[in-house]
Amino acid sequence: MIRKLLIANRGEIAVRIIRTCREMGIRTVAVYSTADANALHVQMADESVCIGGPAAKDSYLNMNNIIQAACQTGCDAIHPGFGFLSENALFARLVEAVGLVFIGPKADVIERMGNKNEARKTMQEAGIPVIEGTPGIVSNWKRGLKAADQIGFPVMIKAANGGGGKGMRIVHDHDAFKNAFLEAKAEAKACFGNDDMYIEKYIENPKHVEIQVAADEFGNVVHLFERDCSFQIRNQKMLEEAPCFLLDDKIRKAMCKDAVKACQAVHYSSLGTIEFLLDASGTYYFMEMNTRIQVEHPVTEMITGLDLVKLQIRIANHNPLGLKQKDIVCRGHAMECRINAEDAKADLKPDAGKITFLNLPGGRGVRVDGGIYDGYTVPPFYDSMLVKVITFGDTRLECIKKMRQAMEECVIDGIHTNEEFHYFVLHQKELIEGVYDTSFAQKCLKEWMENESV
Amino acid sequence: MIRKLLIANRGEIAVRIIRTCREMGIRTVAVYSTADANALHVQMADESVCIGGPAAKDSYLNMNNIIQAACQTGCDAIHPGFGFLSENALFARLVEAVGLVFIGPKADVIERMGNKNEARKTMQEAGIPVIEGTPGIVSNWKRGLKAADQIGFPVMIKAANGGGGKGMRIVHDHDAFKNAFLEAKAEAKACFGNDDMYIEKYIENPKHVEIQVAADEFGNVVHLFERDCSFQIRNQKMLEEAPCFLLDDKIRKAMCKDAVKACQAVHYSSLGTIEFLLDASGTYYFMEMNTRIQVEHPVTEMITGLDLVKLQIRIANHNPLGLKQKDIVCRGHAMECRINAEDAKADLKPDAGKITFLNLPGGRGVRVDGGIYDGYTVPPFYDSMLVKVITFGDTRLECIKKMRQAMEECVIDGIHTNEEFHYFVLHQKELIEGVYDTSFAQKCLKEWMENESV
Amino acid sequence: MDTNELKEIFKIFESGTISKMELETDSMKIKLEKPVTPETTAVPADRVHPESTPAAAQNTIDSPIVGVYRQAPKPDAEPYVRVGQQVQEGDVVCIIEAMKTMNEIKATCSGVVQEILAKDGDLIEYAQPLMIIGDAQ
Amino acid sequence: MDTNELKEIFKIFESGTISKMELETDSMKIKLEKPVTPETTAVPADRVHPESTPAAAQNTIDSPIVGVYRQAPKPDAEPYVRVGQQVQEGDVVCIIEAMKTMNEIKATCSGVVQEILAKDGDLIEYAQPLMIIGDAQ
Repeated sequence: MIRKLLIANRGEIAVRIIRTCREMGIRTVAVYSTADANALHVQMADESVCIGGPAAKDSYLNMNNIIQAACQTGCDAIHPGFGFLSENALFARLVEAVGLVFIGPKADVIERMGNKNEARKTMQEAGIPVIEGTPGIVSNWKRGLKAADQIGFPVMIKAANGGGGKGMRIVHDHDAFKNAFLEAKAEAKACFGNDDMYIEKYIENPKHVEIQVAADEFGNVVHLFERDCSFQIRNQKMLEEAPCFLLDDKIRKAMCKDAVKACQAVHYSSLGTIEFLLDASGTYYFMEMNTRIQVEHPVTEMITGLDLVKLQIRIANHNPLGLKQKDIVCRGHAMECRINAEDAKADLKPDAGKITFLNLPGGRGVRVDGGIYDGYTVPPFYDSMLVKVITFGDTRLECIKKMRQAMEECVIDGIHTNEEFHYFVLHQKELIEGVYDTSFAQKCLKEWMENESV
Repeated sequence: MIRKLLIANRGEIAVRIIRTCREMGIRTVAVYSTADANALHVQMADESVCIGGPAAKDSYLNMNNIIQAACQTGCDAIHPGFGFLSENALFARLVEAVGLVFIGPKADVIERMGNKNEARKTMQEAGIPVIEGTPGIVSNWKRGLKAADQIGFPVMIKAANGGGGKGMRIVHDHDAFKNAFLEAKAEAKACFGNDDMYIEKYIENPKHVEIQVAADEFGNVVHLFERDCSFQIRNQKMLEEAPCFLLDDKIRKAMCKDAVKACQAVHYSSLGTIEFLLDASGTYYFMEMNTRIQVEHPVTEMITGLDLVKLQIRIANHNPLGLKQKDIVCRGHAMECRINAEDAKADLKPDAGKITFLNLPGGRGVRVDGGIYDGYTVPPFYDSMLVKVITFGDTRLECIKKMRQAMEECVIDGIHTNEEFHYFVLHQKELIEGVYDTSFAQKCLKEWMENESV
Repeated sequence: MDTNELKEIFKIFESGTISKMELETDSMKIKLEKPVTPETTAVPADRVHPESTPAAAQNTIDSPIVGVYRQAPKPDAEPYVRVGQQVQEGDVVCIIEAMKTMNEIKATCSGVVQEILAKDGDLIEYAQPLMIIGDAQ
Repeated sequence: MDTNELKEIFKIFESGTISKMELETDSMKIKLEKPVTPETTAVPADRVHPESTPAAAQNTIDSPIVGVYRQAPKPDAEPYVRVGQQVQEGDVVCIIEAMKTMNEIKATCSGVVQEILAKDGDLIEYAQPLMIIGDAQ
């Protein structure tokens, strides 16, 4: 029975978790770096412990200090949120080793899904469509090139342990392969300490569609429908929606079924996401599995009426799901805009500083998940996400209109944000029609910057 | 077709209406008094017109200036909100006379339901249970006393054109009748310029349960279930919920059916509310009909998923309801706390002044409908309501827990509010059990003030 | 408080020849003084004149209602007043048409019409200045 | 109050030619004046001294990790340090137990232990001051 929980995270997601814990009667312990002494999550938690200096590696990535704080404050469990240690198998193991509950799947599964090549192999074996590619690690550029020729260009060179766009190269022809391979390998070595590489067919301008899943320790697995996360700039999502508007119902059903199958294949028991790439012809491919709660989980909460953090905690607490697939109904449409401390006019350069005036949107169908307050100083050390604004409507158009209104109401003075850019995006034809793919956001930003500079 | 609408109101409800208009593509004109030049509704509307000095009679009750502003700015319609001119039949008539749409029912119905004795008679004729009382006006105290003896004490002496607790007296025995009658009559004369009086049986400590209804011009009438508005101090509601937790389903059905019958009896065509008193034995009585949108409408929006302001505008725009009774489903539980600029420690004495710091609650299942912002100066001339916090949960307990959390998050510095009192109320046994009646709030406030003064 | 605002105020104060200033707003109250050196006071009198005089002797006639500005009793008639004209308190200076009623607006002070701020047919808000009345010449 | 704001105000005041200022806001009331004569620079050196000395001569030893405070190497052993004791930079002054590891905390400066701020068994946060070290006597 979880009675007290430490949140090994900060900002908006820490606040989000505290809110659900309050409702469940679970006491909360916040941790914070010296740069975060005035952060909202510290003020909202029942207790708080300073765990290190401003740099993430000294605080939010400092496993020893975090686990020590949990033990000392009498916690039963640790919620890792997203980012930081949320998909770190070693951390999950350490948490379990000291007798605490890790709110997430088993460490072995985190590890297995964390290795992209391993995950791909597992899914292929389970009968989930994966992108055509090398069956394993490619030891050198010559073998890589041979494989690429077989697969057919364009191809993607990928680091097996990569992430965040590092150690990756898209190659369009035979001649460019060698250099790209060597560069990516060097980058992988530098970033991840491991330069295992593999090669995949490159899917041009797909939609990024992901299926939310939930599975318990008793073999019950359900899907919670899909999210369209195609609005990305440099692999960072900025606007998400659920369901995916134009998705053919037959494809949706197949994807959901495959997502459930994927969970069963790895004996998954937590909340998770199966990410797929969907090409223009309606063919989809497994991309990766996320074993954490995701930033964009609220859009799924809005269309299903479920509290995903509550569900995640309950599963970790060894409870059965208590939900059957037929109980989960998709109603209406939800959209999320991430308001980031980023100067959209300067190509989304992260900003920091004091918020001198704050007005957050409100009203019917508007949800605000934030980690800031008026007068708060945004530190320069962490992720730039300040607030998530989520709107819900019976129809997608209603949902978009509500979001426009919400963006108009939203005022964050003192620092640059991407809020005006969102407002622009919400008026673009491709967005309104729902046909945008992963190439859209970058194009949109370029156009907006040009307009703004006039 | 309504394309541009003037909102003859201020504060939270003006903001609420603007938000729905935006979504509907209707342009908005705000009106404001000189004391409200910096108010939120003025900043959010597409246009705004100053209509008078700070006193309500010079501005928000100034029919000529309001209608003139609507005509000059090219509006098609006027939304009166609640309070002010919302139930003024003359205003409704004037609006229609200049060729604008009044967002509300026909003026005749407003007038008929505004006279309490007339409304009572109408409902009695329609077969709706009314409180036993004199069939018409009682011309003098002797006739009144005779009637009171027949009805049986305690009785309530009421002014036919009364409201807000004025011109009313509860009388517990024969001997006290004469003085009470004369006092109430004099008060009615002074307050309403009309001293028509009637007498009713007094229902002790009832629950105040009201049914939300909607009817169009084509004879379609639906109910949107009930609200429990029993939490009142000096006839002012402060916390409302939907549905009424302990209401027997048979009684609920009967009340809803009677509410629909009431609408049909007066050929109603707008949004409205039928207020009932429900005594401890489960017997209910028609009290009055409200012909406007009500402060507490969001709790009904939460449990039905409908936008009541949108519905109200559509009906006024001569659209059919587009809703059948069987389409309207009650899901979950919703609660509203009105955050007022009132010093709860000083028996809810209204306060005014500058808001020096503001933090409004957020997260899943929390809706905030406000009319303020950080740094806003609350003027002393109007209603003290600043913000409505609405929470929604699958169960009533979840809803209460969310509201507690929301009250903890809510910070309004610089002026006194009733927010801490709400937090106290949300932890009281009677509230949690849902058994509270109209006597509870006052008792609760007394207890809280005693606790706080220690 | 907003120190940028303060900087702005300082700049304004320093740029001028004024030696003392007291300012009170919703959020602050400020008193500023410059060191009293002979040069500061030696401002030619005529430089001060054009700036300060109008403010002191200037009044506006404000609309008591919402409506439409009418400069004359009828569409083709002569306007009630023109710039440069002398008016007496109580003189009709224009009409505000509201609810199909012609409301005569009377001068709230006597003086010379310096500027007419509204145009025929304008929507007039409550308390909106209609014209500026200056000292008699 | 926010001393940064104060610093800002000082900077603004000092940078200009204004000699006197009174400012009142919601949160503060301040009066500033500049000396009218050359003495501005003649601040006696010793007046600055007494204010800054204690701060300069007093240090704290702060915890570099999260854990449990142990005053001694073993439960019944003598504490590493007591109030009044002289310590040298690098001396072990206590232990912070973390993840079942005993981490010796070393003095980050030399001086006399003026106060021990933690008790045996306390949860110690990162950067929490453990003891105050004063000047040698």
